[in-house]
Amino acid sequence: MATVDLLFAALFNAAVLFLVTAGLQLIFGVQRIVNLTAGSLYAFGAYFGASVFEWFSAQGGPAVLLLPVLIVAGLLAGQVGFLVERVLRTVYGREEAFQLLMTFAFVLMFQDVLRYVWGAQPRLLADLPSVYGMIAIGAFTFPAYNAAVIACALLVAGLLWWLIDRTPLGHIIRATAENRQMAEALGANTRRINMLVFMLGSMLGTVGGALVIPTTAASLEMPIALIVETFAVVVIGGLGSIRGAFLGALIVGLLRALSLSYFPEMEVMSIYLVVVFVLVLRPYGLFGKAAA
Amino acid sequence: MKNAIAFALILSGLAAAPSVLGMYYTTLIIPIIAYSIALLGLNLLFGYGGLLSFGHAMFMAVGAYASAVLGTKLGVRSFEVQLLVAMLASGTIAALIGLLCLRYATIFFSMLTLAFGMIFHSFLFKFYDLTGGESGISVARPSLFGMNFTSISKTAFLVGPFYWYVLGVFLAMFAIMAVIVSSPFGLALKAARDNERKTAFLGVGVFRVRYVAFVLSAVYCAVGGAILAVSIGAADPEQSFWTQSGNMIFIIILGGLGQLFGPIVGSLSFTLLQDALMANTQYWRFAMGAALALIIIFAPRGILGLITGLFERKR
Amino acid sequence: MEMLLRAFGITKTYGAFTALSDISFDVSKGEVVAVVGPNGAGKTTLVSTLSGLYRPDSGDVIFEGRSVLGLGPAALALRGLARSFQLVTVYPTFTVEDMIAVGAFARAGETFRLWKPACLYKAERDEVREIAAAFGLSHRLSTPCSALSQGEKKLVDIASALTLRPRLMLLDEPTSGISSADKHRIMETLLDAARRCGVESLVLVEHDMDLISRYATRVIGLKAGQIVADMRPDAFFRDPEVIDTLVGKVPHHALG
Amino acid sequence: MLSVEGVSVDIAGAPILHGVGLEVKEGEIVCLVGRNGAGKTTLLRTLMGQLKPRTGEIRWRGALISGRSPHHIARRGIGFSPEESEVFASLTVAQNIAFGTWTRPTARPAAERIALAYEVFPKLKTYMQRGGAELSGGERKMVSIARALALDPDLLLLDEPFEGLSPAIIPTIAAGITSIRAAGKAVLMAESNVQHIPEYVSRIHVIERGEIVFRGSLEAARSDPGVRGVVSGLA
Amino acid sequence: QNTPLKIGIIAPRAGTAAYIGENGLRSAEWTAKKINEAGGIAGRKIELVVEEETNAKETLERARRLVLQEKVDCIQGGYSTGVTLPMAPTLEDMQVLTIFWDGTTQDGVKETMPSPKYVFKSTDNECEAVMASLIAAKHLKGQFKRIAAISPDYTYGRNVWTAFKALNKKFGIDAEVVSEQWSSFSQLDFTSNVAALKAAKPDLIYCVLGNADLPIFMRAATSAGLTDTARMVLVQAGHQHGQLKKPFTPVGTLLCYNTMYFAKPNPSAAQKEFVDYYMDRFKDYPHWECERAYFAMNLYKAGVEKVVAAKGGSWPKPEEVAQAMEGITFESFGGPAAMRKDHIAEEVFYGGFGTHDNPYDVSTLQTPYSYSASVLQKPPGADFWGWLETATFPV
Ligand SMILES: Nc1ncnc2c1ncn2[C@@H]1O[C@H](COP(=O)(O)OP(=O)(O)OP(=O)(O)O)[C@@H](O)[C@H]1O
Ligand SMILES: Nc1ncnc2c1ncn2[C@@H]1O[C@H](COP(=O)(O)OP(=O)(O)OP(=O)(O)O)[C@@H](O)[C@H]1O
Ligand SMILES: [Mg+2]
Ligand SMILES: [Mg+2]
Repeated sequence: MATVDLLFAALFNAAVLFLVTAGLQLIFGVQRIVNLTAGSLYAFGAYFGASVFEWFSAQGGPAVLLLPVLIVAGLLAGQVGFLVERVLRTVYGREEAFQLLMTFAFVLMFQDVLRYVWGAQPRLLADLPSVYGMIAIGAFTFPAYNAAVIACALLVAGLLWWLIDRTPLGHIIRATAENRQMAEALGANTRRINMLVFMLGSMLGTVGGALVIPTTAASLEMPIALIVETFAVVVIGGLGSIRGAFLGALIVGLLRALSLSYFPEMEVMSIYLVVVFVLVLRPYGLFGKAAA
Repeated sequence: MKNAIAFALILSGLAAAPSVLGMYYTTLIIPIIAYSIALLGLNLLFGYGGLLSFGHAMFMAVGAYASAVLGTKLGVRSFEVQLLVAMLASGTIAALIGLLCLRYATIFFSMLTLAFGMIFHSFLFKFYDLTGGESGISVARPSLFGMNFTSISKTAFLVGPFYWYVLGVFLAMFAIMAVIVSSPFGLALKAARDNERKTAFLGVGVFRVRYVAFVLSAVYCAVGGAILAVSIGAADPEQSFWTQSGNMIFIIILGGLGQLFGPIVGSLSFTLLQDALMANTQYWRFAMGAALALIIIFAPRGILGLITGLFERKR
Repeated sequence: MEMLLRAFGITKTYGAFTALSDISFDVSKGEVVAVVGPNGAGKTTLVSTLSGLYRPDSGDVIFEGRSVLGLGPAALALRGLARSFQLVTVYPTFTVEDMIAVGAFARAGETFRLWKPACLYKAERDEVREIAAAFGLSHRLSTPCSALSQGEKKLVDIASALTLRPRLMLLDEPTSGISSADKHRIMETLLDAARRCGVESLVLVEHDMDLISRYATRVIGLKAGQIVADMRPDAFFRDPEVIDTLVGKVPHHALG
Repeated sequence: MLSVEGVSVDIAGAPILHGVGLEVKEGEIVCLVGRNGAGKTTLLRTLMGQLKPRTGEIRWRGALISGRSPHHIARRGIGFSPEESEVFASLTVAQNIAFGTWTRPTARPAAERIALAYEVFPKLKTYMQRGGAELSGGERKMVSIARALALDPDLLLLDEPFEGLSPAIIPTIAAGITSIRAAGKAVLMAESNVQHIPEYVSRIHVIERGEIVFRGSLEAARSDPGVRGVVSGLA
Repeated sequence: QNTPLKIGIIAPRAGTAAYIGENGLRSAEWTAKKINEAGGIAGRKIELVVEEETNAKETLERARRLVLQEKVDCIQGGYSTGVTLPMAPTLEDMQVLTIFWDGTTQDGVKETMPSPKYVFKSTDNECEAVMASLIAAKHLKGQFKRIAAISPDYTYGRNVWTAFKALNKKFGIDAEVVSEQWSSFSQLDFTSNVAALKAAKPDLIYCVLGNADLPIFMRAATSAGLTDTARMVLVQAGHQHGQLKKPFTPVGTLLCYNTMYFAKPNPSAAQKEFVDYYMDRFKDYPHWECERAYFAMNLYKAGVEKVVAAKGGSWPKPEEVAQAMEGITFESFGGPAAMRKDHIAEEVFYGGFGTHDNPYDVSTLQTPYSYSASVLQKPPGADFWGWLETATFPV
């Protein structure tokens, strides 16, 4: 039973990680930009989700609508990606170092924006996971909300994979990433595509943030703390690969849960050690491809 | 020739600083020089070698901790010894992880260095018996050339003997770097940045060239870190956090990537900018971020690029 | 004749696809070997295998009596085997002089001299000038490579490899993209400079029959990963069957 | 169909094209001949909208297209195969070729357009599933041209279409281009290699140092001393 | 002299510690306003110059700026030991009166300056943990057999957990350690930890979380049913008591509030006024850093006024004020507070068991227990671990 508990915790953990990482991967996979703002967007989604739901409750909205309200809030919050992309656009033609740095500039700015808007106190929604009650299987129970988040992550994973790997739009997106000029000369509106992808990636981050707010707290350390963990997932799975994000999140989630119960001392370091281990064996990550 | 004049100008400016600027700004110059030294190294790797490391704060921290452990825990006060050990320790660590990281040149290199940087960061946290955990270790005042300077206050020590000492170290390190980047090695490093495959077919062992640059950059960072630790009076784990590495890159870009004077110009402007912003607004991070964004967009070659651009236009 | 390079039993596959199957030939001193064949025949793959970039699945390449397998491009280049690529490769941020100097320093074993500025190496600088002069690039020494025309880039690309003083050079389509007006001049410059730099043999991939008939001493025809012809140019051009399988109808000069 | 008037283009501050004028009519095959660095690629990239002319006008079926973005120009029916092929490495050959059918729907069904592209380069059928990065130089060229064809354009811009192609395949392509012309489409190709200029071109333009120095038929070109100079490298 | 007194405040504003810094800053501003309204310090108004506490390097530069550029008369603030550690010797060296709000972990203080002249430290950070142990020993003895811990992996967490086990042994409590969880800093998801804890079946969980991670952990623990089977000891509840909402803070949880308990029955007039102001203005419950800032400001005031009263006339030198501050006792928010001769503060700590019987949306204390730091803190010069073994505690 203990292991079932642990396994479920690991899955939930992985689901949350996946949601954030997927946005990062999408943007990297398509635009070859390592989006350091992924953590900031996640935090933004979390704060925004908390505020929107508080407002919704204050208007007398029923608590059962928690999930849909948060998803809508996350989608709305993702619109900030529009702004970021407008600025980022100015460096599309330049080396990847500059694009990385531009997102670093946004990380700096976001820290203060979050503090200016929401203050220093962490935000959390009290007792909301219990809105959906517990699922009981035999002797062991777990919050239904967490299960819903896991389901959302799975859904997103499937949709993304389908979009990128199976639809013409996905192919156009990939071609644009590789050679913007040529894609353009073949009729692809690359401005729109870049914007679309960046917004989509941002929304994945903000929706992820909004979805987990009932189980976590929005706080100022969120952006910086999360990005490192996200990178671990990305590096293990392979940059730019949605499948990689999926597997990487699973590995990190499981690893964390396991090391917590068997060698708690090594919890943080074990993740990085696995990162290094994977990179030594499979330099581009489990599903990564060498940059063209 | 132009370089020599610029260098003479900067050097005389730095030499005049203690008597012209107040105490406060003089104390600020020590971290500026410390960063300049470290970034001379990172610039070799990133600017000339095209390898963007997101973990070099680690090597500065190695320098800082070497100085702290030696001075405070082992009672070795000689700063020369501390610097030497710092360089050796950092060089050794770089030599080890370089073997792994340098198999890749692009973004994967960045990710790997980031991972190693964070491993080191959590190492500093975990092994608190050795490293003092999250509070770090305080750094005792070192002796310089065997002289102890215990009779003067810490500030007087910093703006006095230590200042001149550090300036001397900077002078030496700068001169060495100036030669390195103009040597056949510097040429090969840049060649590998521009086209790795072609360079290999020109008989250059690309991996080895990059490896040497990586180790050198770590050594430079360690020297900078050790100096910084003395001016702070402590080595703390935050110095190795990834955002610090981000700041280091920020400074190089600010100054001018791949240009010999980039580091000094960058750290000077960065420190003064941050100082002015922090004194004036609590939202200085936003302002720094905005400044960085503006520089990236409008001055891709950094402040140096702006300056030389002005000169060129005049002519 | 002294043998410089011997390849035997070379097979190279990409996944399930066999790009070269059981290729054997050798190159002797003084030869200019043209490799011809339809697109996708395996010419670039062959050059890459000979130059140590790819490892063949089976077979071996012997250069100057020793196997090149596993040696890696850099070591091979220093031992006297140089190559150029199908697409021109120049360092956009370098001046022509610096670009050519890279190989000169590598050959002199000075890549790891960190303590002496490059401008102080007189012997190497002279050599760079000499090679640049051989390619007619003397007036371009301080021009950034990015500002060169396509033809000049090709020359700089090849000149830089010649600083290694290779005994054998592999050239992958050295004249592709060069206007017909300049082709012969470039080819002549190239051969002349190569001879002056001590290159003993050349292997070049070429589609231009005009150039082959003029400059090659031997033609190797490659098709679907196999050698289908290996003969002197006069014999080659007189053999309608070979011409037909490898080249098709030789086009004539529309403006001629 | 396409008319270019007085187009001058600068790259990085340096003037490259000077008042270039040119016209391509329906069903024509026009060849732009010139030595390396003459400005052929620059002109084609300008037509495609990748470079903005400093002065001059480019009209397509009467509408001004200079200054429009490349995707706009492509969607109006101008297909482009660049000098360096620029095949997408992350897509398969089949996906590369199908690209234009996704971005530009036309009256012709997508399957038909793709089939036409393979008709010109039947060899490509054998490696439809191969990735773009796994092709030889000549194969890339073929994919690049086939891809432009599948856009179902009314005008094809081909930059050095025969570069790196084996002479063995040139007749096939020539036949392909003839069939394109038969379908009422026009072709504007840039060539630096006179051996590659096909017999069937309608007109040639000789470009030298950014200026058109000759316009006319092949026959006229043959007897023009200026052209002969450019061709033989004496100009 | 009619120029205002300049007091430099150094407080974190971003990241994990931002909330704590915000509490301190708000209180410092309020206290300065109050003092100014009442005529200032020995007739001189106070002017605050605020600088942000970030990492050691930058904070030290900010402190130097306060001294060398702003020429402040006194520096107050400081939260993290990593920062106060290098700051103390520098400021001592520059002869600037410095009163730290916080930043006094054992390992940190051990090595800095045995006898400072200008620098005044806060109470040992471990006090609240010692209090937690005392309350547990007194009220819960016999009720727990299997203990588990969860803490961020840092010195403070390891120290207080070790202290808890040591004190248990000392008081004859024989409990088995069934799980130790070391989370990373600012960990935002605790489902794995909760699962691991649940698997270990503890009946008491010693929790040293204190930032946003505390409420997150508590909510996860409650929803997983962990709090039904184990009693929670929240050593740093005072960090986040405003977020310890009733639904996930069961009655009976042991809550430690550090040096200020906002809902204290019969509060001092100053505390009442401040708490009312704070809750009204910021819609939040003030925490201990408010008390620390209030204490620091008033300590300085008392020191200055003591010398001025004794000397009359000329404005006192820093060393005179420093000397006067040694041994001063006065009423802070939480009760009588003092500055020991060895420059370590002595204040009152609050803790107790949680109740939901209050008008707030958060848990408060059923019966607040208060302990003076004179009981919880090692005496001058002693070693913390040695003292733990030999001292007698009021259990
Ligand atoms: N990395 C790869 N993976 C799979 N197939 C490859 C790869 N590289 C080349 N090929 C295939 O191997 C065959 C030979 O390629 P190669 O580049 O040697 O041809 P080539 O003779 O140089 O042709 P060209 O004249 O067109 O340059 C081609 O059919 C090509 O598609
Ligand atoms: N980015 C650039 N910076 C500076 N000059 C350039 C740049 N791109 C092209 N040029 C110059 O513009 C001129 C025209 O180049 P273009 O590529 O149009 O020639 P081309 O006729 O296509 O030649 P080729 O036959 O070699 O392809 C050349 O002299 C070239 O040096
Ligand atoms: Mg080839
Ligand atoms: Mg061209």
